[in-house]
Amino acid sequence: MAVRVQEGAFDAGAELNGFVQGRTDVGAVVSFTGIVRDTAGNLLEMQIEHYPGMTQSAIEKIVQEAQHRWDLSDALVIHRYGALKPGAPIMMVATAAAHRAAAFEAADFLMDYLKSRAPFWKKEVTGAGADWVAAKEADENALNRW
Amino acid sequence: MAVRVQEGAFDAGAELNGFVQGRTDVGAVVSFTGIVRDTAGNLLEMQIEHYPGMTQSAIEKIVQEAQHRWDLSDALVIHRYGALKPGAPIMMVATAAAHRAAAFEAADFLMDYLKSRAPFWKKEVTGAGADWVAAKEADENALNRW
Amino acid sequence: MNVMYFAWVRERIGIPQEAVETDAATVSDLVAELVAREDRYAAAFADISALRVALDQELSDFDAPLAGVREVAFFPPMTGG
Amino acid sequence: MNVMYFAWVRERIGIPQEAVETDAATVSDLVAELVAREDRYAAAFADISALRVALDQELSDFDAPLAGVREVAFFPPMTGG
Repeated sequence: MAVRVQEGAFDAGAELNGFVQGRTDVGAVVSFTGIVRDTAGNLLEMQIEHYPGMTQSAIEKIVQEAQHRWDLSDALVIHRYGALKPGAPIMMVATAAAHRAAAFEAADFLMDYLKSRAPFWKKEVTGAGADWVAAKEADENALNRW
Repeated sequence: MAVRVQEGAFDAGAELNGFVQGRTDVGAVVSFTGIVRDTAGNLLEMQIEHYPGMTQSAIEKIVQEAQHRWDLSDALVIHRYGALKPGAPIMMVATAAAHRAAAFEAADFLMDYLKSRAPFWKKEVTGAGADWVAAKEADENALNRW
Repeated sequence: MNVMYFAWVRERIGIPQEAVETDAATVSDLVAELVAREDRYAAAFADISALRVALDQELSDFDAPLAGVREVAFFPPMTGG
Repeated sequence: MNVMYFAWVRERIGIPQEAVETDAATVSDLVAELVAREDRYAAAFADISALRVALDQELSDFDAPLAGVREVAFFPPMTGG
């Protein structure tokens, strides 16, 4: 398991390739990459604030819960903070397992929990001003799936 | 949409990075990579046979069905045939969407259909002989999810 | 009509494809003709429920008519992904 | 006790953290003390249902006791991922 909280960019492809390199017990790898999306075509940047003392341990607990629920060979979470431009990668999750169901479900679970339980807050800065992204009820409800 | 059926290796990380490069309308990318798994520790190679005249069009139809069901920004499928060593990538699916649910569900759907409806057959060659991989009832039943 | 065999069906019959002259009305009729030919066909088609068929590169079934079909392929359930 | 504020809670109160001397028994009691201080606190805590609280870096709730707690953080629902 690896959890990295960082301001700098990461290379999702290199992370994916390095994730299970050389292993022959892994049959399935699922990755999720979250990217800064310019919904209205006027986004200048996405600012991501986090709670430094809590972030790493909160994510590690979420990953441990995923490892407890599914038979995973490995799991990786990278999440950035700071000011990010449209098209920039925000975060990444990767899961590895013998079979595809465990890899898919664990990645989906990790995303749902990171969305609503990891201490990050997004603020969109456009030409018209800056607004905190509101949490969606659908994201909170998604936790009931697990 | 891109569908590639090939004998040669592919670089999953480079494919992932190139997939939505430069786009600012994509918020979520999900990838699945299938890898030759050495279940019993004695696998020499996995031979993958396919039906050349049918493979490309069968996969394209599956991807079109996914695009019909979910609002995808793009989708990619790469599937190899020939003799592959343990740890080698067999195939890859990637989906891009504005939101994570569509990307996850479409990738999961594509995998279920590729597993049971794309004309590939796997044969495991071990020190003890060669055996065709039997289709699993669970894989056929997985199609009922959609 | 071109008849193709894949995976263990190909191995049991011993060839990947062959031209077949037939007036068979359906896939099942074609299978019956092939099974009557030689033991290797009988071995390959012993359990039809373990087989799939594609007509002109589209998945079909054993009741399907063969009129106008140019390519028939027999194979076990697919194991892609 | 160190009290921290994030996102728009931080912006309304105007500082990211502060040391608070308090005998408040629960989180709710602490909130009441802060709200009584100045309008900016009242503005930040106007709708408690829109807020979350962490005690010593673990998610908790507003009924939780503060005995032994060294760090309290207030913030809106998280929007990671």
